Amino acid sequence: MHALSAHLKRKKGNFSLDIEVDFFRGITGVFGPSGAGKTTLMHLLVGLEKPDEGFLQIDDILLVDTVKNINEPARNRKIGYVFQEGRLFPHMTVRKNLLFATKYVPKGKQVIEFAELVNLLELNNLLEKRPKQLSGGEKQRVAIGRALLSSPKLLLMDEPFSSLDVKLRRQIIPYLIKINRKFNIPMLVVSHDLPDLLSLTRELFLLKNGRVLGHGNYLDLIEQENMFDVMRGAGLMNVLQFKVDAHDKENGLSILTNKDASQEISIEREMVSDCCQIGDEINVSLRPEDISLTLERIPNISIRNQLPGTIMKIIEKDNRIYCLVDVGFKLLVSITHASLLKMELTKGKQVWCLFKSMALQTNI
Amino acid sequence: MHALSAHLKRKKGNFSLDIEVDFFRGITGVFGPSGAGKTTLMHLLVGLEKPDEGFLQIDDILLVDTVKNINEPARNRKIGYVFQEGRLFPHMTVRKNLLFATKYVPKGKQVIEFAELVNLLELNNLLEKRPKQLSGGEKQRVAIGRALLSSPKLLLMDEPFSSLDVKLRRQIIPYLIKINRKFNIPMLVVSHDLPDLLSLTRELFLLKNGRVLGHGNYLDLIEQENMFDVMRGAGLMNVLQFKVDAHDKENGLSILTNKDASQEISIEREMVSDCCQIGDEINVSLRPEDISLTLERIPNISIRNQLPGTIMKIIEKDNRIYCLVDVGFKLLVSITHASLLKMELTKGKQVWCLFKSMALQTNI
Amino acid sequence: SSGDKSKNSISVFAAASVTNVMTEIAGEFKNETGIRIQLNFASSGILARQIESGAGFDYYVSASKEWMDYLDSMQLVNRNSISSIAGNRMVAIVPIENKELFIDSVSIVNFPDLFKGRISIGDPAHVPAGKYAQQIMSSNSWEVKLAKRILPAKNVRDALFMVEMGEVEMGMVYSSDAQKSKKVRTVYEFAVADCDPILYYGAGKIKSDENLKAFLTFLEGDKAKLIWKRNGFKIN
Amino acid sequence: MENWFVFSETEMSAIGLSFKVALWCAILVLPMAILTGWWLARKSFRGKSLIEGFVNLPLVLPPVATGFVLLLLLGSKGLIGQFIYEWFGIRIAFTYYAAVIASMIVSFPLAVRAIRLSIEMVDPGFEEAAKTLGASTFQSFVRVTLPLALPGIISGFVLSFARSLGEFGATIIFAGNISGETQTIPLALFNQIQVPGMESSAFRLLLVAVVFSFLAMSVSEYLVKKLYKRI
Amino acid sequence: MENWFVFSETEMSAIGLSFKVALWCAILVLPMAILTGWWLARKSFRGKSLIEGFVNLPLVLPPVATGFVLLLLLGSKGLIGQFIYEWFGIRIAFTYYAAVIASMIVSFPLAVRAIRLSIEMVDPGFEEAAKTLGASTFQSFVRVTLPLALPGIISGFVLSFARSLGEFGATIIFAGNISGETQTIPLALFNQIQVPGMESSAFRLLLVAVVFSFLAMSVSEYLVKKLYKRI
Ligand SMILES: Nc1ncnc2c1ncn2[C@@H]1O[C@H](COP(=O)(O)OP(=O)(O)OP(=O)(O)O)[C@@H](O)[C@H]1O
Ligand SMILES: Nc1ncnc2c1ncn2[C@@H]1O[C@H](COP(=O)(O)OP(=O)(O)OP(=O)(O)O)[C@@H](O)[C@H]1O
Ligand code: MOO
Ligand SMILES: [Mg+2]
Ligand SMILES: [Mg+2]
Repeated sequence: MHALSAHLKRKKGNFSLDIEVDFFRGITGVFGPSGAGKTTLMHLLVGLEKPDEGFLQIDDILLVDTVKNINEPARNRKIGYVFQEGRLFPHMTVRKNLLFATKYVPKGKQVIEFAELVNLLELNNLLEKRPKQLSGGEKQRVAIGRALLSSPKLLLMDEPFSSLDVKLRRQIIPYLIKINRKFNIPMLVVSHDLPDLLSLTRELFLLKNGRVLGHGNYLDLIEQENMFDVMRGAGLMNVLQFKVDAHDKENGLSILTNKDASQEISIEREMVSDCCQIGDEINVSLRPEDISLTLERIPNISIRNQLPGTIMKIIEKDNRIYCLVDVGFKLLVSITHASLLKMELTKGKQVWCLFKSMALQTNI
Repeated sequence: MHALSAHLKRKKGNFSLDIEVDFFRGITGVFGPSGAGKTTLMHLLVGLEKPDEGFLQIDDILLVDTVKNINEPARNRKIGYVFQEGRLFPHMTVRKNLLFATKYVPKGKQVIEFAELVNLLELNNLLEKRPKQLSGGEKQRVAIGRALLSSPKLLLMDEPFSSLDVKLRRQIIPYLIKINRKFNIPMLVVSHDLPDLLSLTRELFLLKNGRVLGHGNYLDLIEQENMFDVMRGAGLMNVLQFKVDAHDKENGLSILTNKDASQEISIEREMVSDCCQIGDEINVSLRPEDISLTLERIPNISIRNQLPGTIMKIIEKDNRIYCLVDVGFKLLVSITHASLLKMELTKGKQVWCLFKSMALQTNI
Repeated sequence: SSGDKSKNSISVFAAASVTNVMTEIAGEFKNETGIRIQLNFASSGILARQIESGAGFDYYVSASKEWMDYLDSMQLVNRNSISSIAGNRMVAIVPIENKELFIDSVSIVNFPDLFKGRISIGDPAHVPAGKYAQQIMSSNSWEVKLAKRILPAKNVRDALFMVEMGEVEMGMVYSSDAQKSKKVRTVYEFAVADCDPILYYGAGKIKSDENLKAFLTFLEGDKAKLIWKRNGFKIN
Repeated sequence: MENWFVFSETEMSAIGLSFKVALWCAILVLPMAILTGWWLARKSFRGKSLIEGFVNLPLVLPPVATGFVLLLLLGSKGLIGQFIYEWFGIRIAFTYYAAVIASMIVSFPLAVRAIRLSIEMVDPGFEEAAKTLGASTFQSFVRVTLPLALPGIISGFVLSFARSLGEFGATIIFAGNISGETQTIPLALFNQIQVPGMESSAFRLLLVAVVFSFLAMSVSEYLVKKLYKRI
Repeated sequence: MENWFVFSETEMSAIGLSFKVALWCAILVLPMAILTGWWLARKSFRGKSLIEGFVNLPLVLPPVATGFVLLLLLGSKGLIGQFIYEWFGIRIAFTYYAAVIASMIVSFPLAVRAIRLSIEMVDPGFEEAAKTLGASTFQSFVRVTLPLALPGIISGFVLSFARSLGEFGATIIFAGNISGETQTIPLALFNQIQVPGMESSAFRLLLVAVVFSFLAMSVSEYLVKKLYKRI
């Protein structure tokens, strides 16, 4: 079932947006350069702007249709929205800001618990403060919390992590994934930070100049030249799905196995601590720069993961080479032109992909 | 000469700041978790808040002294400030916002040219727009530009890159470094993104709970346990200074040499394109996760940089191991506990540090 | 309104210039009969228009014949009850600081030359006292000389106030008012013949009742007349 | 009037009445002014400046004229008043209620303007945020815009109160100058001024009005400060 | 008065005078009101509510009382007026200038309140930003706060203008009711109301006042809209 499908047109000054979308129930990352129209799209979805033309349907309910003259007001759309600029109510304490929406949630329909949320977002000491007394990052956390407590059917977040330090980011991202899974709330997350996005989801929606550049699985997207270009600057990333197979406590490692491949891959345990138990499915991300290619297996090296595979595609961009290697699943590897020449790499060649377990990032 | 020295105390609710600082003329990165007091410190320096106690001296001019009852108003301090929340004037076009301060700069003292700045920040198409019509990232760029055009003696920036995509970040960071060098304007840059900060500078100022945790060169700081902890979560980074020795156009590489070591290191050329000519000094950053250790040189691998060195220190944190290796300069390498055991690494052992030229990031 | 609300009271609408008299009369009347008088003071014109708009009243005291006739023409007052209840005289006054000027029946002929500056009178357009003042001027042929020097006030009281304040050198007001003020000095009392008779008119409402009759009786009595006299009015 | 500080019965009743009229006027004007202010601030429609002009009429008209218009409308022979009298047997003119109504009409444009201004200056972004959280237009207005516009609301209240204290022209025409019922401070003052030699009494009444004014300002200043500090 | 739409000379002069007085009043009040409004909005000091009360005095006092106070101060024997008269030989009371002054005094608190309110609602963060860019307190006020408070400034201007159009009490006392010199529309209206049979003339003048009011509102509405759209 489509969580959301829409075709929206909107002109603002010399900027025009014309977008057709279908979002599924998971988390979709909305990505695009500054001024691409990401915030405008969010405003159209949430009902703060009206499209000049088009329709919007969420959970098969028609919310907007310019032909039929339907335009459901924002408050009935049940879409949680974290504004890029926060917009906390300045006259209310943090507690009241957080609880603002709970009045409008029918009894028993409140999906997220206040206490749990406050703990997770580390807001305990801030509850009686007013927005003016908060730091930038504190404000952002409150804004995320406020949207979550409105028990939305769909959650939109515009750059929700921009003022959060890495520690908090790492803490909130798995939580969002959990909320998405547990309550089946689809999410759209706007970010200019591709690695952040990819640690949330592999489903990407690419925008540029008000047009859809691409939409779909990250790995499928990067195979297309024009999208590859857009994403490259933002930091490409391999995102892989694994199952936790065993914990090697002595060495501090978790043994993960990939669903598709039968390869055993060791992954550092520290990152996964509480969240993953044996049998859990987890997402792991890995930068193309962190993978090395060799022609044979290398002993005596601190690189513990060494996977044999076949080069499927060689993409040449400026002086940088990207190899798509099939090691049971697809891996994007970036190497220099010099290495390409020296190792005489060609499509179809057998290679080993080496990466440190350290380089793997888990996002649940 | 100290660009800035201060001892400032300030209490706000249950938060208290007590900081003693001496900043030199370069760029200093201000780093600390959300709510550490970074914005508060900036406000005290720029004159938007008054310290309860203390003094502030810039370029040997006493601006604040609570004992002598001196408190120079903000406008006389000639400190450019990029607010965390932008604070663009809503009733003025982008052009007028940018030019706001130029009236207060004496003729001939304008150090940065309007046209050049507009080009660099990609503001050409936005000049006649009003802040309300800008996207988040566009606003941030205008705020940076506005502060720069006030020809400040000191520039403070609070999270200036938080809404900028990577492409723009990469573009602005070298420009800031250039401005710092060319006009000798000291800068304090607040960020929760350690890699971003490190690509600007190696001089760090660490804040936590309103207290100074550390101040100095990044590599010196990470040798101290408590600071290592703070920074680890944010992404550790090696930052190295090199001289451009030659360009290998065929392979798309630049050959760089380190000042201290006599090692030849190849670095990808693409990144350095216009900005670096033979003989230029450049900063290069490298993540500890991107370096592998072996016991011998490895042929036939896409890793082109292989440097022999000695393990100087082994830092164990949770299940992660950090080795400080002297390869002529110091390199921080992170490996798993399993590798440590398998390769029997100890302090003093001879190892090879391997890293892909791809993994090197240049920041001018 | 008030008239029919509480049985034992009557409502009297009275021109502002008789404020003192009517207040004292109301007090005495209450002592004597136990009937309370609700007083409504404003300019005669405003009171007439209020009555015209349906205001409930029992007795109306007007400073001008015109407004009484106006109400009578609309049959809002009992024609038989219309009577002049008191008279007044016009006087010339100067600020108390002016100790030099004395006017007698001879020098009054050159009245306009006896003082410099302006003369305040009620606005002849609508203030009765102003109209009388103008009549006195024209019957003595001072009009031309004084035309540019007149400062019309919105009522007699204000005309007096201007003299008190020294804003004008001369004023023409009722003798009843002049007598009360400690800041002015009366320099001349104009002849009765110089203007229309200066009279206050009173009339009851159309439907008379016991209370109103009692009040009418009291008005004609000696006590009421004494009060008028004490306040500087003339009773014939 | 031997003792300067002992008020006569008439004076006392005028003071009490003035206070009561002013308070009621401010209390009754407030909700209407908030509604109108919000409407003018947030909606844009054809003929808006017509409505604006209409609301501001009592400001432009001399109060005496306003009083006459009220009398023509609400007097017991007036356009509307005659029906009220016929159907309910209620006379409005020349009563305490008339004094309150006259004050209300005259204060209304002042209150609307203050409130409208402050609502206009509240960032509509907050209302938008409230709506995405499920609040209706009315709820987001009450929970978000209104508290943020509080200085203007208080200002509107104080303006109505103060203007009512000083109201003379419309009241004397529409409510009459009836001691104990409609004779507020300004009307009592008028009576005293009519009689030479009553200056001291007039001054005392003036003083009371002034003290009232200062009190109202102090209280509102204090309220705004206290409520504002929290924002 | 055969033709309903031909104004008599007196009426014409009253209309022209009213407009002139109101315009001058608004123009002269504005800068003072801006200064006072800014002072009250941005500074906090001891006795602020005393100043507030003082500024608002003309609002609370019946205009007639205000007129008397003006006369006591600026009359040619007044506290201040006597010196003006002695030194410059100028009499203020009962002149065109007195009409303007009376209007100004009465409008002042209204203008101050509107302007102060809008200045209070401008985020001081913008002024701070201007200061870090080198602007003085005055410069940042003029270049940043003032334009952002524009709706309030326009409101203040319109309020002064409108209030002046309706001003009666203070004017008739302090400026007198001198046809062609100080007889504005409300004063002319008052005269006509006092005379039986002048209703039609009174109505026509009322109509002119109403038209003025609507015009003022339309123009200010238009200005605010146009200037606001750009923010
Ligand atoms: N009211 C407006 N009038 C004219 N142009 C506008 C208006 N609002 C936005 N724009 C333009 O529309 C474009 C898209 O804006 P939008 O805020 O959707 O960008 P964004 O993708 O969210 O960018 P960012 O990542 O920088 O926040 C921008 O170039 C902006 O300048
Ligand atoms: N007016 C105030 N009253 C009470 N506490 C305040 C006030 N202003 C700030 N604080 C607190 O002071 C602390 C430091 O705030 P500051 O804005 O300096 O943090 P920061 O380091 O800039 O954080 P961030 O990275 O999230 O912007 C925060 O915990 C904040 O809650
Ligand atoms: O008694 Mo009058 O009608 O005010 O002159
Ligand atoms: Mg945006
Ligand atoms: Mg901050």
